[in-house]
Amino acid sequence: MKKIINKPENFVDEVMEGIILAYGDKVKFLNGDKRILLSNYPAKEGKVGIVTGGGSGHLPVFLGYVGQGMLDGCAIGNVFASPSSQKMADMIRACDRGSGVLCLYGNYGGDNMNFDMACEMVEFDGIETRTVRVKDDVASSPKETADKRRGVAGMVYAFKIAGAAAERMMTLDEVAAIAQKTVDNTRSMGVALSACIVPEVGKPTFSINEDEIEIGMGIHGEKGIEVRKMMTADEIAQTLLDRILEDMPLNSGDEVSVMVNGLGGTPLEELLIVYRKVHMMLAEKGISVYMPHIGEFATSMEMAGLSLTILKLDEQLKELLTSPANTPFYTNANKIPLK
Amino acid sequence: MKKIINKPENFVDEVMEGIILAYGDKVKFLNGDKRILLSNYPAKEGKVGIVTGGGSGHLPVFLGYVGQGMLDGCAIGNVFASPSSQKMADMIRACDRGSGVLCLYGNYGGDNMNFDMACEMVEFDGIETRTVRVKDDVASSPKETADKRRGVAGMVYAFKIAGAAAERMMTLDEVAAIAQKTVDNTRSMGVALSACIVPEVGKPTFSINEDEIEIGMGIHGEKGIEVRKMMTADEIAQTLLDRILEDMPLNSGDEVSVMVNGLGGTPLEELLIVYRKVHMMLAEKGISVYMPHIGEFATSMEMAGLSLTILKLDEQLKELLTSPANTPFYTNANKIPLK
Amino acid sequence: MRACDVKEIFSYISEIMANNKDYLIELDQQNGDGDLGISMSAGFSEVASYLKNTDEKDLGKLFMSCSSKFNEAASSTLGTIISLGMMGMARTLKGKEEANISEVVDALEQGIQRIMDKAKSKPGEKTILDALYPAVEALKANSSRGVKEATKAAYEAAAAGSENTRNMKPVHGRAAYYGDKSIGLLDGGSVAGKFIFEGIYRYYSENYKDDSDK
Amino acid sequence: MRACDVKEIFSYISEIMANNKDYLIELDQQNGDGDLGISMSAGFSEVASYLKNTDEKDLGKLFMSCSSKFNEAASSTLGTIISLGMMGMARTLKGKEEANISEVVDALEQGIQRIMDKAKSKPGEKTILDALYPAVEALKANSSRGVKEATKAAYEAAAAGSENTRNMKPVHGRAAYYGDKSIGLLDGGSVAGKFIFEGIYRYYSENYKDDSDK
Ligand SMILES: Nc1ncnc2c1ncn2[C@@H]1O[C@H](COP(=O)(O)OP(=O)(O)O)[C@@H](O)[C@H]1O
Ligand SMILES: Nc1ncnc2c1ncn2[C@@H]1O[C@H](COP(=O)(O)OP(=O)(O)O)[C@@H](O)[C@H]1O
Ligand SMILES: [Mg+2]
Ligand SMILES: [Mg+2]
Ligand SMILES: [Mg+2]
Ligand SMILES: [Mg+2]
Repeated sequence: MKKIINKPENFVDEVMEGIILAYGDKVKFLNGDKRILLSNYPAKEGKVGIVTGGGSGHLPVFLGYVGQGMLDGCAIGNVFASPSSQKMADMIRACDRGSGVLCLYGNYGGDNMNFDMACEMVEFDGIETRTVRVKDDVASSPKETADKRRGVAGMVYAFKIAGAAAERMMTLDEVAAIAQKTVDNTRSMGVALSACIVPEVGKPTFSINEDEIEIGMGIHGEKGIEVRKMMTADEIAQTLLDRILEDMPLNSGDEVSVMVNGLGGTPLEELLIVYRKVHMMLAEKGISVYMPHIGEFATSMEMAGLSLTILKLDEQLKELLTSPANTPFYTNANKIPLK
Repeated sequence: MKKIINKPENFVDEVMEGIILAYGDKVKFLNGDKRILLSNYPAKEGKVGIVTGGGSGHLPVFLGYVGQGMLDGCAIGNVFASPSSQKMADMIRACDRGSGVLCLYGNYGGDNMNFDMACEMVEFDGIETRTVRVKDDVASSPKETADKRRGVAGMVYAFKIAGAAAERMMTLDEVAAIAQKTVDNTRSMGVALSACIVPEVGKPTFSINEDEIEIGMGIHGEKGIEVRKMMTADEIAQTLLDRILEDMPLNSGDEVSVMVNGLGGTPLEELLIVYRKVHMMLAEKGISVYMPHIGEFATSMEMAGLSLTILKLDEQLKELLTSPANTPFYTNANKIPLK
Repeated sequence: MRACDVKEIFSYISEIMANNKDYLIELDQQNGDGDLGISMSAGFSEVASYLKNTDEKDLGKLFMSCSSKFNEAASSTLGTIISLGMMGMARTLKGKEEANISEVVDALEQGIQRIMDKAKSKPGEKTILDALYPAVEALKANSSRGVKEATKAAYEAAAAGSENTRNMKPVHGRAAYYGDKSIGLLDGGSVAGKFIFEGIYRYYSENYKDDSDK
Repeated sequence: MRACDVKEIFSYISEIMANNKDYLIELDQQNGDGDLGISMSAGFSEVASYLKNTDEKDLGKLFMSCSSKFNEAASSTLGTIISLGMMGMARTLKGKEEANISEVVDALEQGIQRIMDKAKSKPGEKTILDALYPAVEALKANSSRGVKEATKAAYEAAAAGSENTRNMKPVHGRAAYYGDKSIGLLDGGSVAGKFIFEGIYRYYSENYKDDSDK
């Protein structure tokens, strides 16, 4: 195992300490608890709270989106494991400003059950909650059982757009409805070239042959659903886009945002080469791209590979995507179109 | 070779096409030349131009810093190879607004000779130029021959600060002097855990044993100056910082900016763990950190490893570091301290 | 069963989980993320050490605390499921300082029911339930034969049930992606379920001389 | 030497560089980045194909164009150095449609001088100069023996000079980092220099029957 870490069991805590040392003006722990991160940015009174949670090892997902115009709080667990319901409940309480809290997170067994318990706990205290689960990973279940799909990089769009809705002082139900619309309009598909190593496990979850790639790998380093011979960047772009468009057909004249997300080990150059092909294929179909996101937004530590996310836009989503957001790990300040 | 690319010989061109498809509102080619990128942001009349150049394969270095408040133009060559002097000359001409152009780039043989030729060519046309070479890589030469040192991630600070000086309408000599001061106050040191593969070469430049790391590797995937047994994150942080402070002593009360830069294959989590230790060691010495930069700023494609850069600040440098800059690949919008 | 039995039982289970940490990791890596061994050993060791230091006598309150300790330490999918099961048991045992075997069976049935409700699953879906469910059934069917025999039967049923998951198609979690491809593979969660009943059985067989109904 | 000789010579050199692309990559990888083989084969093939399609007779203008073509195609450190050398030659050959051997020697000396000025280097520093410099000296010393013999001597001197770099400590570029550690290693640039004179020699030896002073 070749990782720049200290004791594997301190991995998550030390990452969190690093974050507070670097960005302690912008984010903070809840009562010193290193697994609950809250925004330190000024927030409007009565604004709906938005929280998320999930396992560690996916930076900037999830806690990287805690800040202004996105999330109010995030509870994190060990690497690839859900945080506890108790921590989630504490976080929800801390993020309620009297207008309720939206729990917006990826559709995973552990997270679902824990957030459900947490919501039960805080509703006891009279805090209203809504739940929207992100289910953008097309590979994770067929269309007929789309409800079982997991959440991957597409959740960043949901965070961004729901965050902007809350910032505009929409109600809890309105914010939840917009988050749900975003989720409904988002599809992702990924490929992995190499696996990743959970620090406490110390060896890769699976190994991929030198001449093969895994289509639809899991964001926790789980094996892909399909092993294919290594392809060119253009073929990868085509394979991913085809699967997405099969699931969510688009028409000429549609406008989308495109995210080409590196999983951790893949260079930016390669993401741009894939973006190039995706853009050209969409353009051929008369589909235009607004505010592309190319970079690392949801990773699996050192895994090599990338995911493609398509968000179908309407005027409302577009406007909310454009409105300002700033966190220590994300900003759209340099993504907003010139002129 | 496991890379998400098409034909290796098209690597650079396709990356550049991807950039223009994604960010064509913010940057543009000079007369369709895919090796010369210019800013498309509005710029003040008579502003001093700042240009750079160098090999491909280091994104966001170099061209990622072309935009507002940083660079006006960048000429790039093949992977890890200098662009030609002709392209540099064309770029310099395009970036001159009558007040002259600063050539600000890393101290490498090919780049030096080509930029020198380019400056000779444009001076023929009456364009004034100044040259500042970035030499922050402590590992690349001993202190006695510090003039031979190469430029690595520290150049991002030079781009940022010189860019802000130009934005404030300082003269060419003033901008060059500030760039030089930044370079003089910057030191970097890196470690590599794995090598990288030049697409057209198809195999790694060197191999590192599973239990070893290379201290002071080259940004082109050159072997390090010293092979060491794998260390913990804290030991790595200490090794790098010690070497930097030996070269540029700091005193209690000093203020610095710290960059922990991933080389391409290393997860953000690990960068934060290293930042944590660096911050703590500096704090122990009474040195405070302003606007840390943690992420990927200068890479060597898929190389695993990181570099540490320390920029010693004074009031002027601090102010210029803080003033706004936006490019498709960089912004300090979310780095500026709250309150 | 009294608080002191619960303490011992969990220390047996915790030891087994720790010894099988790598094995559980491997099983989970077959088509999951490999964290199963980590969360099981962390969760049970946390609960075991909590139990060592508590004077709580009320079995309901004891299991409620175990549930939340377990969830704190191991909030992975399976960790949460086990914690839900403990919560179900806690409700049934509330107010009791001692429970006879049929009351324990009752509590376990409630625990399993709570898992099925919250995790939206049932036996036959290649999960831990395929070990837990037959084990509790066997415990019930053999309860008249005394605690040693009954827990032995439960453990054997759990082991057989776990082995049976090889023939099943996964429905939940990441494993479900692989569908038919995972036929033949053992479900890691069911093995953890088997280990739970192994701990219970070993505690009673090593510490109870006569087959009294404790 | 006339334009038609130059054309042929570069096609010989280009072929040698292409055949040794991998070898040059390997040499550069010893303590550089490995691009040497790529830039040498790209640069010379570009120049060779430019020369095939030009009618330029003026040797000065010809070398000037070669210099900028080479720099466009191969602007790495060594590429730029070779392009600087060509530029130096161009200045000396300007206005001539034919150059005799001593004029060629003159031009080569100017080329080397220009490299030394701009790259701030001299023989003995483990670079291409350690092949080029002795080669030109040998060419000069043997110029009275006719072009075949003279270019043979030059090639042999280049080869010996390149071999000699094994004993030298690098001063320039990335290689300088390694200092004494690189003693024993051959400098890739000097091998490229040897190949240049190998191309020149082979052209004359294969195409010139008599040892006339061309
Ligand atoms: N809905 C469910 N009901 C019961 N058991 C489940 C369910 N989903 C998963 N499991 C069990 O949990 C195990 C996986 O647990 P764990 O490794 O913690 O999951 P993950 O790492 O995916 O969060 C499976 O082997 C299975 O036995
Ligand atoms: N200052 C110099 N003067 C002469 N030759 C040099 C100089 N620096 C480097 N070289 C030659 O260039 C070769 C390296 O060229 P190249 O691979 O293009 O460099 P890089 O990849 O570092 O840009 C060396 O082997 C050496 O022969
Ligand atoms: Mg997990
Ligand atoms: Mg090079
Ligand atoms: Mg698991
Ligand atoms: Mg080289």
